[in-house]
Amino acid sequence: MKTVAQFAIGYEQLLDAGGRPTGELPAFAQDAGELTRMYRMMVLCRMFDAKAINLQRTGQLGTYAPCTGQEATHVGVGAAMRPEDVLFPVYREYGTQLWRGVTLTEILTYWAGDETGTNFAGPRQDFPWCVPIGSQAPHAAGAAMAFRIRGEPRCAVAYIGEGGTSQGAFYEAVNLAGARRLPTVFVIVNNGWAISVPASAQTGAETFAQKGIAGGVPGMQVDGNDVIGVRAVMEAALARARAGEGPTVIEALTYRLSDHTTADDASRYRPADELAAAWQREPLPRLRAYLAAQGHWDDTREQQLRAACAAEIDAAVKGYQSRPRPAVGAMFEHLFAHPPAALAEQREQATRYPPPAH
Amino acid sequence: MKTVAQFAIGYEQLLDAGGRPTGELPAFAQDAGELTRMYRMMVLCRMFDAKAINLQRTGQLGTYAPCTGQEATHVGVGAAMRPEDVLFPVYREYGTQLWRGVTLTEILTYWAGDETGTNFAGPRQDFPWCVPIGSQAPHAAGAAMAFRIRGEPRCAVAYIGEGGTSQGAFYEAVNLAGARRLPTVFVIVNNGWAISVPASAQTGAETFAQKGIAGGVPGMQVDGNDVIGVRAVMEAALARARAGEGPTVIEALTYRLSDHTTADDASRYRPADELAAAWQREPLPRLRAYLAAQGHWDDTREQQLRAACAAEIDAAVKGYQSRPRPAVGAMFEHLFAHPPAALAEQREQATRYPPPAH
Amino acid sequence: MARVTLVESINLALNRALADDPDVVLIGEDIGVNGGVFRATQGLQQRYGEWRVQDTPLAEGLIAGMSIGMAAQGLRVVAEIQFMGFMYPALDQIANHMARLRNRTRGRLTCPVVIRMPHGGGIHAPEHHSESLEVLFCHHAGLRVVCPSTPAAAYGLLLAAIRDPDPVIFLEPTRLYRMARQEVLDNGNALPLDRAQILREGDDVTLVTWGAMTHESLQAAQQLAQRKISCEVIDLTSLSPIDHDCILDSVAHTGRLVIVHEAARNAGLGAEIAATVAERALYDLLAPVERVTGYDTVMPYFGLEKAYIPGVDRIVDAVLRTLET
Amino acid sequence: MARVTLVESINLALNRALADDPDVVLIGEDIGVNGGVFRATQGLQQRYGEWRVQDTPLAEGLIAGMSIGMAAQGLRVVAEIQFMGFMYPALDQIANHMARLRNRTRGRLTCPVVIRMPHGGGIHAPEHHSESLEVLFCHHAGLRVVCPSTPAAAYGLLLAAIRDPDPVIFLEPTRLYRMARQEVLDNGNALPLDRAQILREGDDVTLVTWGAMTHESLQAAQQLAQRKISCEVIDLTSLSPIDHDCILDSVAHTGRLVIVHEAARNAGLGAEIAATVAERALYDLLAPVERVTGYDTVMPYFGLEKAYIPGVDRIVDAVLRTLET
Ligand SMILES: Cc1ncc(C[n+]2csc(CCOP(=O)(O)OP(=O)(O)O)c2C)c(N)n1
Ligand SMILES: Cc1ncc(C[n+]2csc(CCOP(=O)(O)OP(=O)(O)O)c2C)c(N)n1
Ligand SMILES: [Mg+2]
Ligand SMILES: [Mg+2]
Repeated sequence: MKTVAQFAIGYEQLLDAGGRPTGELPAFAQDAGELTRMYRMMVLCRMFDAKAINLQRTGQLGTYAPCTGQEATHVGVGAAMRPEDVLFPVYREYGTQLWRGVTLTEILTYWAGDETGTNFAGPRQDFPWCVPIGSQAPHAAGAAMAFRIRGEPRCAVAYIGEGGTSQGAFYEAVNLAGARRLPTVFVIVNNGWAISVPASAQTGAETFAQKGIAGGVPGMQVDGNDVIGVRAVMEAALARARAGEGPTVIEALTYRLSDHTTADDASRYRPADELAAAWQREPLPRLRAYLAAQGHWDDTREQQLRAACAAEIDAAVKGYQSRPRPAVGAMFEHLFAHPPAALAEQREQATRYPPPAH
Repeated sequence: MKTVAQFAIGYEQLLDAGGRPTGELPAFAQDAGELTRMYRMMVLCRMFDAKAINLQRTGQLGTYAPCTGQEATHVGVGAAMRPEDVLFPVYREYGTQLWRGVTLTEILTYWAGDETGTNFAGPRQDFPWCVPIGSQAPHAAGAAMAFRIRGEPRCAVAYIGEGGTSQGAFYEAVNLAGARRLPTVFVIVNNGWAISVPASAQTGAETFAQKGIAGGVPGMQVDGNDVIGVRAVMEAALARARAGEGPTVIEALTYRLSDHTTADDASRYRPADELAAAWQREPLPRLRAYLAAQGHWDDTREQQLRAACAAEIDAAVKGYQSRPRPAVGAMFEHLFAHPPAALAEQREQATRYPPPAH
Repeated sequence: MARVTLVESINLALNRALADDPDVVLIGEDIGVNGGVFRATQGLQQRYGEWRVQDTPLAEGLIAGMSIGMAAQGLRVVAEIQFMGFMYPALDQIANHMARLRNRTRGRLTCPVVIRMPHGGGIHAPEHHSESLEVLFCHHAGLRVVCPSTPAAAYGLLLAAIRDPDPVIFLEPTRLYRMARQEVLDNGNALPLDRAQILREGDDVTLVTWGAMTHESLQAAQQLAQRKISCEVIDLTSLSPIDHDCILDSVAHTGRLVIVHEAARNAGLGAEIAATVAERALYDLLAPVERVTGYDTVMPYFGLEKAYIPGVDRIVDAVLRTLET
Repeated sequence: MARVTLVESINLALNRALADDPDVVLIGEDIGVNGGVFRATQGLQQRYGEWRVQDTPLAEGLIAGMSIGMAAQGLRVVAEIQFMGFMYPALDQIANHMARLRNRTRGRLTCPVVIRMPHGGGIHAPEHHSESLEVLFCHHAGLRVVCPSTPAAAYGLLLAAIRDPDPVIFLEPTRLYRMARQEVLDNGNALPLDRAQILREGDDVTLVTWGAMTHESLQAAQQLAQRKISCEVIDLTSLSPIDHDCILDSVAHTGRLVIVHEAARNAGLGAEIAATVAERALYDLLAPVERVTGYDTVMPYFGLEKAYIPGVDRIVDAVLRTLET
């Protein structure tokens, strides 16, 4: 039997778990200001997570999906993208969204069960959170198709969890992007778990990165807790896409240090030692260690940063708590640009029966 | 960047286009009787195709999907399977079905728009033709799951066209089979076209065989016009599956020498020279040449065979033409084991309004 | 006899089915170690093993599709779809194959599959977790659609659904999962499919409803009783086929019909009930039919879900309108 | 002004839309070189190039899903689903995203997509090629559903659908594609959406129908006219929203209503029409409503399709029944 095709999956890590460079770092990492901004965003996410969980526990927020542990992936991706690119998130990639201009208040508003949270004032073309797992991937391929048709040097970036890669929609989107060489980057966030199902039960594939091969799309892994590595591979993938060389699948290896959502209890299914081991590889200390080793960070700055983040979060929570509540009519207002007449009657009826205040 | 996974796609051909062995042939190919049976089935399919197209053209059959050009793939797969395995066909793999005991009359009855054609008297557990492209793949994985749960040494064989591999359902099934090591073989029949869409537009993947890699399933190509090669790789895949080693994806490279169906006109979209070149590689002459070279075949036997096939086909057509027509009530009879009462009323009504005879 | 919640009664029935019949297999997302996000399958994988209570990869189309292959091989598959809004990718397999395989093969291959899924909103969940899409199944011949509203009905009907040789869509009212307890005898007795249930007898108006809306409908009936208006409350229970005789008998008695459902009004299942009455009992009607339903909007995020789900007031007012004439 | 078939009028409208607006893009299976299996897109790829008239990989879920990304970027996507029975994998994207994106983002992102697909049977095609599934779309808020029955209506409504800023499901009656010719002025004029059309005025009975069944309904009306029974025939045309006023006005005049559709009866769109009349025009009704529909079976293979599709006799008898009282 002769061999007609061969494929390899690479793995990238630029900062190891101790914060030591594994080799020469890319240009952006020479810029202390840039690295500090990235670190700041990771800390903001971590602290925001704690706050949001607390709001949920105290009845001030609905179910919330935390991002703790995944900040490096999220921030690395966000920092690599250009403003004119378009993001197709799942539901916990706040680091990317915040980097792109979504606000903490918008995030809270969304999780409070209010659609206005998705009407981002910042990145107007970014897609909102996508609950049906995997279904955002074709949207990204479609946006990339629009860029391609118009000849715009823009990219669509689609997130998907490693669990989400089991959905046919993901594969269909990758296949389209590969077939038409669309400027798309599919970022598979392999955080080890899809609610209670471990990554190992999701597929027989040795890596999630190789899922791209089915669509003729190159795939690679990156240490998803290494923000410098993530940003570097992401920049390369975006550059390829912009140059018309087609899509890339990137598997970011990270870990969901929290429960799946506040409605979940991971201790039911997740081995404690696995969690403990994952905390040893988590992204924040490693970037901090690197910055400190370079003389760009110390405890004072850390305290200042944390105080600043806390203030930012507090202000956002205040904004969230004092936001206008949606009127009953809101559920009729945005269905159509030209609503059918019958809807007005129903709206009138709904207004006559306001829900019990809560 | 270090390499963490590597994959290769192999290609198998045992008889070349001229009917010359490319190396030592497997055991079954030493048995002239067996090869002759396979050749006979290929000729029967070819002749049946012509007859069915003729019936359609003369208003005696509905739309029909021909198999001309793909006989080696179909017969090779059928000959490799065991009776207790279960087949999940698409709609043109008659060679496999006939080998397994489906009758020509049943095939004609199906294409005449009569469900009784799918009630195979022979392989009772084989699935019927599956029109929604790709949707049969999960059925095969499900049957394989049943074999696995019960510990039965049986395999599920799912056909899919190269066009069908673009459907998420295919990928989902491959992924499941890979994840649970289910005894399944996915046979991708790459006949060059999905109606008017060439294989090259269907995907950016270099081969269709590599689609298995996404699910951790080994993939390989075989010359789909080489019935000995097809049967050999198929036997190996089935043996692997039965041994609990999991699924295989086999891409059979063949060509649809006919229109997509009798409702299609391939000359609208298919280059004439491509078709002409494909006729040079077609499966029947090459097996015949091999058999002749081995002293097992000559013109007399060919004429005898063709006469026998013609008689068989004629008998089947007679059986088809004299079959009982479905009564109007038939559309109500098999919906439920325990039909709801209201259905009886509707059935009564339908019987009062028989359709115009045609 | 234990007093159990609706979700516990589901768990009892699943346990019973697994214990009684080695061909029963459960599949779904997070139904194994985690016991399902609502705990309907709690403890079952531990008891029956990883093959009989199986977490699938995350793909609803696959869940439905593999069910067909398994069922045609003689297994009795009970598949869980985690939330009703995620059933769409499964609908192709359900409508095009599961509902048709028996008919297509003239009885040769069959699909004894139960697809369980939560139904309806009111639990403060994110988008797509609160849908009421029953009518999409009801329109398809070859399926039964069942929606119990009490623990005892859930137990008996789920066993019936699992034992039925054809596919059954089994809708579980999310809001009722833990709302109330009822004594349920875990005796393995199935209840008959295809039947509506009269929850409360009455003379003036017939209320037809199902799922979690039985709750608001009974409350409305109670409020109206204080005003000396007597409502007959029918829990449709079998959404397909509909037990039209039960409704028609009641309307013959009361002359008035109010249909209450959480799903959107337009082309909702309430329309089928109203249409059948307009065809077969027109002369029984003393007043126009009323439908009290979700609005023709998408189910809003939970901040407004209580404005969407029909409340007791809306039901009471609709009943009163039927009495104005 | 040319006399064209319905499928030719579709082609004219698509050509016009592509010519007028550079943002219009067509996608689908076999719509390029092949011009679509019914030739609706014939010649368009040759004229507008491979990017604006694009064959997709074979995946309906993808077609719907990519449409959303393209449309949110400002393209006006006209997607073809080759046959209605293959729309199921697209329904997830249509229902969960296309119908909701505007609402979900409070108007920030929108989906100007038209999804065209053939509707109904009667063309001797294999299984899954003859479905009538309109009600599955109609139940979803955020979508318009249109089904023209004449070349002129097809032309004007398709242009309207393409220009509409929201998603429109555009159903093309397969049986009528080449049945008749009509003069169609290719002037780029759109027809208003959301409106029913009175095909024939009458006094005794209102017939409401759509798509290919307009044909049998008009034939029935003609036969009945010979018996001095005067039918008003309404082509619903807009299946969602329904132009209830048009129907109610007619029923106020005739007092009798017969609904004719090819789709299965149970929870079909006819139910919504009957229900609305039972609610809003009960006192206008002189006789029970009648529905003449496909049976609650799966659409049979074509050997029996003519026994499934309502024939003229069934319609005539239903009308006569409404006149018995
Ligand atoms: C289509 C669909 N099915 C099921 C769910 C319920 N659900 C929400 S998140 C989740 C697991 C997702 O896992 P993964 O893709 O790995 O993302 P992660 O949560 O780990 O970030 C499931 C099953 C859903 N949201 N959508
Ligand atoms: C879900 C679905 N979409 C579209 C079709 C229409 N259709 C029938 S066959 C076909 C092409 C199939 O191509 P391929 O999978 O390569 O199989 P082949 O016909 O070449 O054997 C299409 C688009 C269908 N049957 N099912
Ligand atoms: Mg995950
Ligand atoms: Mg093909």
